[in-house]
Amino acid sequence: MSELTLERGLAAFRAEIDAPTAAFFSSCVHCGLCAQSCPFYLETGDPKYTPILKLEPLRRVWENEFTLWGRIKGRLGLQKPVTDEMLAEWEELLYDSCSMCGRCSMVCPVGNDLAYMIRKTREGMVQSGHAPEGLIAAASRAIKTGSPMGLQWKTLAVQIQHVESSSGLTVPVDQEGAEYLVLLSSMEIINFPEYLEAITKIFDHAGVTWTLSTQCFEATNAGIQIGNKDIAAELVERVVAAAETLRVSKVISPECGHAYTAIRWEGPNLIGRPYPFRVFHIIEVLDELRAAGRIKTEGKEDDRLSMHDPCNLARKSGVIQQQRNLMALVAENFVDLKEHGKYQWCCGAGGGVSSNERAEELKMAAFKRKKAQIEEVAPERMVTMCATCRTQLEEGLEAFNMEIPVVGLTEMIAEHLVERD
Amino acid sequence: MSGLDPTIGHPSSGASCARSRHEHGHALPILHEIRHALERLLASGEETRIDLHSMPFGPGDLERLTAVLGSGEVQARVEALGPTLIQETAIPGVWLVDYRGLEDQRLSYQIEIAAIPEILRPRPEDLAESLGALEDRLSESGLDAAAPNASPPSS
Amino acid sequence: MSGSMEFLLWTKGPLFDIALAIFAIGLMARLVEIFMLGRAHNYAEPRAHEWPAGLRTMLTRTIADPGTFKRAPFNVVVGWIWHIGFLTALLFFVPHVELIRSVLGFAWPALPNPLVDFATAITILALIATLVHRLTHPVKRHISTVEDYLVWAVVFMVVLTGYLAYHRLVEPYPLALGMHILSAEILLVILPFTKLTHIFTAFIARWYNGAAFGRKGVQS
Amino acid sequence: MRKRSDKTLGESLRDHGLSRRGFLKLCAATASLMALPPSMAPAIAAALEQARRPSVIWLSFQECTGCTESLTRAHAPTLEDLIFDFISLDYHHTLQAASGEAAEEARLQAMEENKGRYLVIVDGSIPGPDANPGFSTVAGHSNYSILMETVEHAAAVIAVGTCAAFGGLPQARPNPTGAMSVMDLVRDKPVINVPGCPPIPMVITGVVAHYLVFGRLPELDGYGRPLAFYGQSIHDRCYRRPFYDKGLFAESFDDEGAKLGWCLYRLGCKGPTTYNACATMKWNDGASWPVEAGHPCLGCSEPKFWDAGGFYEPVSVPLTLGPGTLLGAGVVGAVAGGGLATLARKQRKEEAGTRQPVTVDELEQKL
Repeated sequence: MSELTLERGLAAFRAEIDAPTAAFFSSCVHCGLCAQSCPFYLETGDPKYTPILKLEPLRRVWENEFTLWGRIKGRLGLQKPVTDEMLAEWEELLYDSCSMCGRCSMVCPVGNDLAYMIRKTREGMVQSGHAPEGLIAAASRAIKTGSPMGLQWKTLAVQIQHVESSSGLTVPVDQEGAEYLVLLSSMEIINFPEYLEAITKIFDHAGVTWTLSTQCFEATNAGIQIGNKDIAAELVERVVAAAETLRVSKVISPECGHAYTAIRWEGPNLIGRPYPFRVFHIIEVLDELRAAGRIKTEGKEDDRLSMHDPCNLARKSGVIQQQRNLMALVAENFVDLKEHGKYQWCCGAGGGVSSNERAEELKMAAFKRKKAQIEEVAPERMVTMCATCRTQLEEGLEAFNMEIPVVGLTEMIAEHLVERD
Repeated sequence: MSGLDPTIGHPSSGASCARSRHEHGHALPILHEIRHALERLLASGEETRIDLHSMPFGPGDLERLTAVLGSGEVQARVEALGPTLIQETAIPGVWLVDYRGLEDQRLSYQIEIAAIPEILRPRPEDLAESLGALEDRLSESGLDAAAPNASPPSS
Repeated sequence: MSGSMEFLLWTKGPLFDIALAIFAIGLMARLVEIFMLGRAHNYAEPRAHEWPAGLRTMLTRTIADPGTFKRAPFNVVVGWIWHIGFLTALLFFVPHVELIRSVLGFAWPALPNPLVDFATAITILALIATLVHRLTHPVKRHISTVEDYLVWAVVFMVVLTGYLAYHRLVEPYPLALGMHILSAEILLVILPFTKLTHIFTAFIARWYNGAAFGRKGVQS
Repeated sequence: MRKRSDKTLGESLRDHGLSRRGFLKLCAATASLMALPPSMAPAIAAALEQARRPSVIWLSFQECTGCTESLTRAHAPTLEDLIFDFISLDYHHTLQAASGEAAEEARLQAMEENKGRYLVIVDGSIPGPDANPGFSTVAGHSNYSILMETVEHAAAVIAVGTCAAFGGLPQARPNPTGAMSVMDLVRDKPVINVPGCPPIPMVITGVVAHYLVFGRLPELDGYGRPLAFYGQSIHDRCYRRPFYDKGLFAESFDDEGAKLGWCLYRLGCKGPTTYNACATMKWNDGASWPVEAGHPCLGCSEPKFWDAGGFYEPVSVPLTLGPGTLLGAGVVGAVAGGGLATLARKQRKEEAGTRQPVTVDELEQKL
């Protein structure tokens, strides 16, 4: 039986090194500014969490095999090789202490896209057998059951029944030719079932044709988080197959950060071809409907609200203004966190950290940065649009005894829809 | 040092030399040096000589310097190994001493800060011989022999 | 020191040729290495064009975002000061302009010497400050390698010897100038093989960064 | 004439009817000549009173007589003073009345009579011991053998002019005559270098005067040059220096900057690297000097000045490099980098062909 080896890992590193990677490593001057943008370093104060250091395995392969000087050093026996022991040590740095939030990529003065390289480095970590167990389990469940949490359609079917009975509306399933295929995340289905009810109401209100697919309802991609393109591609193929079966023209990614970047930006490259449909985040769709005047709301929330931008949605996908437009529709006392949008701070749970039980302590340490941001503007409630972020915010705020409820933006919109005659 | 203002005309650099209107700024440090030398002369009588030959003067610098110093009442000429021209400046105690060779070429050009320039003073050895020299001249002149009440020569 | 003029002529002559040749070989090799690796074709539907975003990032990364400035003001300010000071002296000192003209065949106007002198003095102070910072800041100390200190020393020597030569603080002058040229040659030689390549590759890196974010609709 | 050298200089001058004031003046002029402060005049007077006129033998080798031309224009003291009062010039090709065998005889006689005490002045470079001796001969003898024979019992050697001091023009690449400097060849005698093409006449006489007055060699720099004259660079004593400091440069020989007398650095002035006294002693009876005349310093008093870059190239310009070298090296680099990258790509392509996809089973082995 085949197994994951250092050789396979090194080959994966080599395969991942491209022109941007080489330009990035060529340019690093060890200024250490990336550490100042990393919640894991800032909240632990441990310099080993400096982002550029996390990339050392990839950097070594690049230097040793892709540079003239590295080759000369090799001849002289001065190369520092990448070993199994080293990779074992780096596993914590690459998974437990990095949520791939991409904030370092925004501040690096020489322009290094560190998150891009973290993603690449994880490919080699997986191939060499150095991925964390929590993520392996999630990836395995996703492949075997269709959901990283092992959720099955029958559970979702129960939720659909609840939604239908409480809203009096029909949740369309396997509707061929609908405009939108709606994807969900397992965490939403379990923790935040109100999301499904909200979009059911909003789409009914706006007259949008949509459908769920029994063939594939899961939007999240454990392959992206663990950092393996084989698994990631298989999961993307399932979505593409479902969308093609139902002949939808648009696919909606739910309130989940990495699910969106996975299917929106990485997906086509994983399967090596463009999609026959377009991909949107639910927030993008809602804002388009708002702009087209298809969402009519009444009344506004009057408590002090602030918002957490999910990294994957804002910084890594450019969805920043849309959620603010929607907030303006339903909130009159909205205040942004000081650093928001593309400069927002990660909640600490992304990039697979929340699936990696071992990283619990680091995850909560990183959250302190978000907590400090929230304390700065002292809102009565937080609004967000990512189930992972929302869970992390709820858990974190509770851990620090802060009584600030967290709500999803889609639900809030749904609550203010003008009742139809 | 307003005297160094290029707008103030000075006699030695006429309109014929437009280049010298340009300020190279090398006269000023010499003037400061002269000021310090004068202070020393007044305080302790210490004399100073400044060799203008070794100064990195540009065109017009020397003229500017001498224009600022001006000219005083005394002019003297010493004939020894060619002429030496001494000019008192408008500042008492500051002299310009121009040593010239047998063919009237300049050997050295110095500023002397002293009550009397060294070369004007008789050499001590010469001074010691001056009485004898006078008596030699007297006897040579024959004037003392013709005097009515003169004592006869001792020899 | 006897032979200072020979030393100067040696640094100005054969050594300069060798240093510049190694520099050109190393740098071109590095650039070709980078560009020949290429990028995989991107099938994802772009939100915006990558070229203008990449070009903008090439410039905008020069200025730190307000948050980073607040968290690491020393890094940002001192880094800025010495980079500007160094570039001012490198590109706008009259002798350097003449050197560039002779090597490239063209050049640009120079700045007055007192300005360059001031920039150099500031650069020396700022470089010392960066070393102290590197030795004391926990992150910088942790991530620093031998190469970082080597590069610092070479850059510092270049600026210091230039300053000493300009002020003629080392006699005889040909020795001072020769040491400055030698330092600069060491800098040229190590440039393509150390982090000093960022002088060129940082702009490539910024473009790739700006392009990647730009096509997703974010100006990075 | 030979008798006169027994007298001290003081006696000899008084025989000439020189007054004490005249002597004082001579000392003032001599101090000025030696670039010593005027306050040294009394010390010079005391020394001169006791000094004896040394015998001087002047050897001319691969030279252009420019140095002698320069010396005959020395104005302080006049050459006549120098020859008849300060020194006993017993041999000089160009200036001596004797010729042929009588001339050579005069040299040998002076060497014999002043063994260990005479000065040798050399102008011109010498084809070295390994060169064809026929490149330059005097009276059938090679320059090298005359030099070595003459310096054997000399007190000191003064190398006058850049050719004698550093090899000068004859030594310029490709140095066809194998020219060498005096200090290359004379290692067991004190050698004073008085470089310049030609040297400032007063500097030649000043150095001789120093030896005469103090009976010893002046303080020298690393190149054997008297510090009194070569202690500071042209640049440091240049009256145009303030323009350099302000960054005001003439860009061409007829631009506004040139007319205003700005710094000549960009026109190739070698003043910064050249050590000489031109800026203060000047030329032609102190009338002017090259920079004052609007021409950049050529650096003629420095070693290898003919090979130290173009006269009109600034000091900072490298000697041999041009855009071609840069371009050539760039191409080599591109080929090297390209080759390496191709290799890496090939390896990657091979690996992509044999790449094993990761399976859940493989992953689960870790659980």
